Order: sequence, then C-alpha cells, then structure tokens
Amino acid sequence: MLKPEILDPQGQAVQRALPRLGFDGVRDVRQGKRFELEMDGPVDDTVLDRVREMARTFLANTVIEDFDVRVEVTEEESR
Amino acid sequence: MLKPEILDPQGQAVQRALPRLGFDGVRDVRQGKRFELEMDGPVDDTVLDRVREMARTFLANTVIEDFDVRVEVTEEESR
Amino acid sequence: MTTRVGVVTFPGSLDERDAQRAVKLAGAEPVALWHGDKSLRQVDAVILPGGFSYGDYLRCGAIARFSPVMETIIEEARAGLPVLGICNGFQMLCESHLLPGALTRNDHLHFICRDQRLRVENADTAWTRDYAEGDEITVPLKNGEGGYVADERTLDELEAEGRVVFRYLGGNPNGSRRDIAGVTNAAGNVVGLMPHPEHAVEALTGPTTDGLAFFTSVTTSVLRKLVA
Amino acid sequence: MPGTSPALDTVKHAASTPQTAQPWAELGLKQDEYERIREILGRRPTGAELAMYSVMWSEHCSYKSSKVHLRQFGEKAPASDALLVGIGENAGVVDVGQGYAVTFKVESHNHPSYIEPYQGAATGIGGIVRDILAMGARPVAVMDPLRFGAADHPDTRRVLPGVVAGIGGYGNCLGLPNIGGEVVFDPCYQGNPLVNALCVGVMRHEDIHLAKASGTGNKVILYGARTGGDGIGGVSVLASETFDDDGKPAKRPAVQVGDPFQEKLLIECTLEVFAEKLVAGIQDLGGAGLSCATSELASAGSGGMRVDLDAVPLRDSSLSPEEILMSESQERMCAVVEPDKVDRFLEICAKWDVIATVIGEVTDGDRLEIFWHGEQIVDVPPRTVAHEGPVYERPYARPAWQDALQADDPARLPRPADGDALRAQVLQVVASPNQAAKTWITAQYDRYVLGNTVLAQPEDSGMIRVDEETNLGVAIATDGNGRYAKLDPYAGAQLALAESYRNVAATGARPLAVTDCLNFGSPEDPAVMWQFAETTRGLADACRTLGTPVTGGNVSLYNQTGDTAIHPTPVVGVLGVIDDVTRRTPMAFAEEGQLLYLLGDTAEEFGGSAWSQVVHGHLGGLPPRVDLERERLLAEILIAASRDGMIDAAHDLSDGGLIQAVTESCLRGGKGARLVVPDGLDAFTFLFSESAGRAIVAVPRGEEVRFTDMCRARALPATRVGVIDGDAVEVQDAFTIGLAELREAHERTLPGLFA
Ligand SMILES: Nc1ncnc2c1ncn2[C@@H]1O[C@H](COP(=O)(O)OP(=O)(O)O)[C@@H](O)[C@H]1O
Ligand SMILES: [Mg+2]
Repeated sequence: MLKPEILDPQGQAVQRALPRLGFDGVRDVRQGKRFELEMDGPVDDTVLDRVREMARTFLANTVIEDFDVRVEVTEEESR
Repeated sequence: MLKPEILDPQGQAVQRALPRLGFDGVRDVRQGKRFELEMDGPVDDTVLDRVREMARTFLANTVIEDFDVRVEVTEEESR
Repeated sequence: MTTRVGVVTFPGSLDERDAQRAVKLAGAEPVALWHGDKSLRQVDAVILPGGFSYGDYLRCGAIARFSPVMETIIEEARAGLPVLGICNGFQMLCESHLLPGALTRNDHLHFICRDQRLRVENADTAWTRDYAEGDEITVPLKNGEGGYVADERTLDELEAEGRVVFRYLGGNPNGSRRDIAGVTNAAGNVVGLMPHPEHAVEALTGPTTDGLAFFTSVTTSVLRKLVA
Repeated sequence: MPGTSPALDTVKHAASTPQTAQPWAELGLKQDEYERIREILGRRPTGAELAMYSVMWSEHCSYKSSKVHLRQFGEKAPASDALLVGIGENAGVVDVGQGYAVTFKVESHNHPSYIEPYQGAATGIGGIVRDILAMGARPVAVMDPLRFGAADHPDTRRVLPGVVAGIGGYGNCLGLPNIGGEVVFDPCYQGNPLVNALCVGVMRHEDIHLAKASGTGNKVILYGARTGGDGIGGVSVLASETFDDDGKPAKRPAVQVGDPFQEKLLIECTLEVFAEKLVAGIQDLGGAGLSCATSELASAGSGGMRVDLDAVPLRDSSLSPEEILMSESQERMCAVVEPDKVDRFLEICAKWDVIATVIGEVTDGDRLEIFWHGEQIVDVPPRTVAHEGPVYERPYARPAWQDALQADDPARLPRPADGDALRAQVLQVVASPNQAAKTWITAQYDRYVLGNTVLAQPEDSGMIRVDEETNLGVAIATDGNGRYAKLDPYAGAQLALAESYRNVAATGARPLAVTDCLNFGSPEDPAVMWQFAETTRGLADACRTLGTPVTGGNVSLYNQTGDTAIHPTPVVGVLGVIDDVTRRTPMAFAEEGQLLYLLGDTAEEFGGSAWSQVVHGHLGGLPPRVDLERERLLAEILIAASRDGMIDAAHDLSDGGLIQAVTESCLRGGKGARLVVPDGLDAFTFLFSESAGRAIVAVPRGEEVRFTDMCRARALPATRVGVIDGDAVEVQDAFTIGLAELREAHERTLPGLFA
C-alpha cells in the first residue's frame, strides 16, 4: 500500500466514482498491490524472514510504500 | 486476484526475477489488487453486503478476477 | 577524440535506437550496452533509455534495477560517471536510489503522449550544460507512471540545493509534486527526467530539436573533465 | 475401458469404435460437415481431430461464407509490379523500392473486445503484429479503426475506455507508434463494437518468409509463451456465434490475456533468428492456436508433419490434448528449422528469455500426425483441415427495405434559414462525437517511439520513414463509412477505398496497395449476404480501376444482436509510398496569406452525411456519387504538387464536408481562414456537402499560377475559396466563428463524455 502521505490517484478515482454508482458511506479508498507467493515446503521463521526481505528490497518500494506479510496455510485456503 | 486459469504476466515476471535476486523456493507468484475502504460508521451485515456488491460490480472485473472481502477493525489495525 | 556514450538495452527497452540516433546527431559515438553484461565497454557516459523494461511489471524500473549492468552503473555513477535516465531510465535511477523520490501513476490514470513545455531550472549538470537556466524547451512526454513524488523534506532539499533540473510548464501533465519533470543527484552527474529529449532531435520527426542539447552537453562535460 | 478415467481417444480407438457419439454440434459443426470429416478420414475423427476440424472449419478460420466472394480480389486484381506476395499468406508484401518491401494488414477483434474490452483490444494488437512479424518484417507502426455504440450510451463508457487503454497498453509497451485510425459512434454498434487493428512492417526483399513446412527432417519449434487454457473454443464460440439478446455468449472460455512484454521479446528474438537465416518456414499462433499453425504449415509445405504434444510447455498441467491443440494462448510462434540450425535457434531464444521447444518434425509423408503419451491421436491430410474446408454459396437477396431507404432523400430535410442558423449547425456538427477531435483517445498512444514517425493522427494518413539515409517512406490511411455502405453497399465500399486512397495522396504519397477488414452481420441472413456480395464486388471493381490490389485482410461476420445487424462496415486501408518524406504535405493551415483552393466538384449530396445525422438524426437517400477516374486525377495532382513544392497544406474532404476539413486544418495550424462561397453554390451546400473526390489545399502566393496552370492543364476543377488569415473562421456574408470558440466546440466533446 502507498504510504498514507503519498497521493493515491487510483484510490481517489474509485472513491469519486462510488457515489455515482449509488454506493455511499465510503470515507476513504486506497488501492495497493497484493502478492500471493506459493512456497516450496513449509513456511518457518527463516523462510518468513527471507520473504520479508524480498518484500522490503524488491516487492515494495519503501520510499513510497508500506507492506505487510501474512501466512496462509493452503488447506484453509479462502478462494 | 486474477482467476487461476487466467495468465498473470506480472506475477510471472516477478517469479522469474526472484532466483536472479537470490530468492529461491518460490513455486508460484500471482499479483493482484488490494483495496482498503474506510467506512463511515460500523460495518454490519447490510454494509458488508453492499461492499460485496461493490466489489462484484465495480472493484473487480469478474470476467477475469476473483475477489475476497475482509473486515478489519481500526483499533486492531496492522499497518 | 569522440565521446563514447553507452545506451543500455534491457528486455523491453523501446527508445534505445532513438537515444543512439540522438547521440550520433550530437557528434558523439553511441555504444550499445546489454543488460546482462557487467561491462560498460569503456564509455564516457551512459543513457538508460525509455521503454517498458520487464513490461513495467511489479513497478516501472524495479526489475531492471537488479540487472548485472546496473550493478556497474550504480558503482560508476557514485564515482562521477555521467548517467542520464529518460522515462523508464529515470524510474530505474529512483528504484536504485541514485536519485531520490519515486514515480507513480499519472493522477488522471491514463497513459499520456503529448508535446510538453519545460523550463530548464539547472543548467549546471552533466546533461544540461548547453542550455541556459530559464530556457523553455518543448519535447515529447509519453508515460503512464510519471508522477514524481517524494516526502516534503526531500522536496524542500531538492529545491534548496537546486537539484530540480526541469519543471513542467503549461499545465502539470501527471500530478508531479511541485511540477517536477526531472532531478539530479548532488554531484550533478546523474540526471533523470520523464520527458523524452531523444524524440526531439530532428525537425522531421520531432516537435522541435530542443532535445539535442542534452547530448551535446554530455560531450562538453566529458571533455571538460578530461581537461580539468 | 472399465475402471479408468476417460480413455485417450486414439486413432486406433476411433477406428474400432465407429458408433461413439461425438459433440460435433456443440463444437459448431453442421451435420454435413461432420459427415464430410468421417468421409475424409474413412472413420470417425478422434476427439483431437474433431477439435481441430471444428476450429479450422469455423467461419473465422475457414472463411466458408465469404470465400466465394473474396475470390474477386484475386480475379479482378490489377496487374501490379509492386505486389511481391499476394492474398493467402499472413499478410501481403509490397515492393516500395530501394530494395525495401512493406507488409501490412488489418484484422478484427470485435467479439472479444465486447466481452473484455481491455484484453480483447490488447490481444487484437498482439495478433496482427505477429502476422506481420511472421512475414519476416520488423513491425514499425499500428493503427486502430474503431466503432462504438452511441457516444452517450452507458455501455460505451465501459467499452471505449477499456478498448483504448488496451490498444495503448499493448502497443505502447511493444514500442510501436500508433499513427492513425478511426473512431465512429453509431447505435448500430451498441452490442457489437468493432475493434479493428492494423500493423505495418518493413523488411528487405530477401527477408520475406512464408508459412510452410518443407524439408524432411526439419524440426518444428514452438517458442514464446507457455500454453494455457486461454480462449479454448474461443475461435468457434467467441468469434463466430451470435450473442443472445442479453449480450452473453453461450459459452465463456477463459479470456485471453495479453503479455506485451513477452511479445516484445518474441519480436526481437524472431528478428534475430531471421537475420541469421535460421528459419525455413514460420507461422504465428493466433485463432485456433496449434491446430491452425501445424495444419497450415504442413498444408503449405511439401511433406507431412509429426508433432509430439507432450513437448508443448504448459502453464496449466491439467490441459487435455484437445485443449492444447485449441488453446489460444497469446505470444507464441512456430518455426520450421533445419536440424543443424536448431542449437543456434534455441541459443538466441535463451538470450531473449524466450522459451523454445522442439515439438516435432517435417516428415516425408503427407499426413499431419500428432502424438500424446506415445499414442497417435491425430492422423489427417493437413490440406483438408487448413485449406480445403467447407465452402458455402450462401443465398443472398437485396433486402426489401433497401428501396424505401434510398427513396428517403435528405433533400426534404429543412436547411438552415439564415447565417445564424448555419453558424449554429456548423458548431453542432464539428462538436458531434463523430466529428469532434479524437485527441482524448489518441493522446493515450505513443506516436514517437522508433523515431521515424513523420505524420500521425490527426493527419490524413500516418507516415513512417523507412530509410534514414534516402528518406524513403510509406503512408497509410484507413477509412470506412457504414452509413454510406448501408445506403448502397457497392458504392459504400468504393467510397471507403476512395477516401483512404485520397487521404494517402493528400500527404504526398503514391497509393500502392490495399488491405481490408469487412465487418458484417450474420451471413445466414440473405440481406446481410447481399450487402457482403455488393461490398466485395464494389471493392474489387474499384481496386482494379485505381490500380491498387488487395493484398490481404480479414472478414468478421455475425456482428449482430438478435436479428439486428450492424451497418455493413468495410474498413479499407491504403498503403502508399513517398520517395522523400521531407516533401510530405501536412494538414495544418499555418501560414497567413496562403490561398485556399478547393479541388474537385461540389454537388448537393447529403445522403448518409454527417449533417443529416447530427442535425436531423436521418439516414436515407443515396451516398455521394463515386468517380474513380476523378479520384485518380486528384491524387496525381496532390502528389505532384507536394513533390514540386506547390502546396504547403492539404486536407481531404469527407464526412462533415468542407467546413469539417477547414476546422481541423485551422485548429491544427492555429490560424483562421476567410472563406468565400464560390459562384453557383449556396453557403450550406458549400460547407456541408460530402461530394467525393475533393480536397482543400493551401497554396503559397508565389506558387498560385504554377499550381492553377497544372490543374487547368489536367482538367481538375480548382476553385479559389479563401485565404488563411486572422483568428476566426469567417464565411463571407454568412457568419464568423472565433478559433477559440471553434476549438472549444471541437475539442471538448470526448473529454466531456469519457474523462
Ligand atoms: N482510434 C484512433 N487511433 C489513432 N488515430 C485515430 C483514431 N481515430 C481517429 N484517428 C486519427 O484522427 C484523424 C481524424 O480521423 P478521421 O476524421 O477519421 O479522418 P478522415 O476522415 O480524414 O479519415 C486521423 O488522423 C485519424 O488517423
Ligand atoms: Mg482525412
């Protein structure tokens, strides 16, 4: 996600469009990216650290973006 | 997220780049969008239904994308 | 002796031939560089051309920034090698932190191609010597993610140090903070901008020939440095 | 086979189970077509064979309804030394001199773009670019003739921005300048937008490549993207079935998603293997995927072909062999390579990060044989799949309503009573969506990339420099007017060609060759079929008269919702050559004092006109009269005047008439014009008539005598109608409109609708 202080034109365009489409009550919209990585083998702390590193140095541009890493186990998968 | 059967060139480009950057063990990468909506007032079932409707008709392009709606309470907020 | 200006081809680069043509028209010698080689083939300066390296997937310039040639370029740029990043090249320079800030989606959310007026704010970089401060030039602008952003402190610093090199005139085309079209590093050897001077070097195909001075400037800079 | 998962339908199995019921109807085959397949094979087809025949015999791939009419393009073709490769290959190739050849073609991607505008349009660009690449050429530019429903219809707001973003997203990322196109709105395209895409490529004569597999033992290499479930059944279902009334296709195959980055790599890699002469034959993969590429390569070659489907790199490992054969995954090519060149071929692919796999070889037999897990699942004579599909002589008949339509003469429509009313209608017409500036769209396209764009939109034609040393160049324009074609399809086709031809000549280039995309309703409707027959006859006749052969093109049928078909819409692209691009004629009126001359004759012709549509919502009468000899003469004058520096600007006159052209040229140059109504004409007819065979030119005063002498000597009417001057468009004794007001009217419309 873009940092709160960085202008997010995509989110704003969505927000502006919503009332026209009949959706009220949305105070703010921000648009970001979502990556789903499927790992070979179990995700232990070492793997998770490497994924965080990957996010920090590559998947996100920390000059303008924040990120958050979550683990999901495939069996619990929500489509 | 793009439906599983739909080509995801962005995810693939990321996946191909990872080994070069020294990150191994990633079997698959898919890239999608993430929207954070901040609602006026509490998110009850009616509101949630409206958000789902918004996602289905506007935020996602269901010809090629699936989506998933989750609620987060602001106090628990993870940056 | 002719100045040798390297132009890097990444997978997905598009404007490298135009950059080479511009270098030639400016009387210097273009040298093709390949993203997979670490060697810069003894060039005196490097251009990172426009295009969609790696499809601009992930973020513009983000994947290219990790290529072998960029390792050398980052090192040499820190040591003073003149480097110009045009559009996608500018994005790479920001991604590799040779220049501050980042480029984000145009505020109107469309790709835009138009002839853009610019003011030269700093005529004391390796790539703008042959302009005068305050010159107004017109060159093509074409991108989808050209909005320059940085935090307020960085922006203030850039302004204070005279590191804003170009500013948009006649309307901000993409929501760039403070109308910034291009910036330089503290040493003035690394310059990045979104508009495309290499498309404004021939009256036949460009809106003007205002872009040529970029490519003559670097020759001047290289020669001066040899003399100095 | 008890207890196992559905058994593989091998050739052997098919031969021993003649009674098995097969889903030929679901795959879009007719009973007699299925019977014919059984007859050809002497047994029932396997599932894989059935899949192949069904896609390859679909309307989209086999041209079964249109073939008998398209033959005229060859039969009536004018003798042309310029034609190096004619109809039948991926695209025609034209000699433009100095050892250069140019290939170009326009294609449709209509139905996919309605379902998923962004990806549909994007993959339309991707597909036509691969066609051009497969001829051996470097693609150098694209164009996009588009038709949408009413500009203010809510669905147009969904479709148009997506289509435009898709064309830009793909073309820009590929690094191909977009140099022109069309945008037309009409309610008849509401459920059936037309997304046509044109690509032009340049090569040296010796670089021409053909789609054929010969040389026993040569390897068949599939390279590019992995194969996934994209568009399976897309060819037969998406491209050729009528939509039901709520606009949903009967089946929904996975939408093809384009990857322009992959295509850019494919282009560079392919040009490099061409340059090292590693390719014996090549075919792009488009509609019908591998079914099409393998059967066409084998059919055009001398021997047979053997393919091992297990070798095909997959994105989705669950695909069945039938699905692999039908998949329309984008960004793939198929090359035939001599065995000792395979290693080098694969090496170049690796350099560009392009996956390449040997999937088969050319055999000395005459069958296309395909294997899966070691078992044979296809054994067919390739010609029967690719080139000897069914041919229909569909019944056609002039529709009953045609006479009434033509009798509904626009002469009865009320005309503006005075100068003020005329002024108001001028503003109304130039601001109407069809006549308004298209900048909001074209600004989303890169026109500068590659550094050889000499002219691009909004100029009459796009122009590309081919050689930087000699300044040799080519120009292309595309045109088509469905309203004219509806009133008279024969004349409508000729007018489309005439306009495109005129646009090319207006920029100073000599028209050489034609490509066309014929967009029509259902061929099963005799009225539509009549429109189609008339269109092809008109186009073929006109091409013969103008000396410009059709080199290739595309047919898109079933563009209709329920029983209502779109207007017959032939889109015609003309390619011209110019020896020195520095001599080109732009459209801008930029120099005060230059004289404006109207070339050609103006009559009261308002059938199908912009004025009748915008002011009266009327479509009736006859389209403007066609005079091809006049078009040819006009072109000769425009070319000579450009070459000899007698004119500084030219703009063709077409829909919207003279005032439309003057508006565009004045706004482009930032200068006004004072116009005088010529003797014998009233101001209304002067401004709005759409008589064909006309152009307006700006003549420097010093050239006036030379220019008018030339016109007189060649008997081309040239009437002085005004002068470039001031900052308003003024029509003497009628009205004045300031440039600012005119600009506001002309340029605000599209942003107002879509921004
Ligand atoms: N979709 C489009 N893409 C690129 N250029 C376009 C498009 N639509 C219109 N144009 C350009 O805008 C200009 C005006 O279009 P049009 O009025 O159709 O021209 P004409 O009537 O002379 O054929 C032309 O240069 C044309 O190529
Ligand atoms: Mg025109």
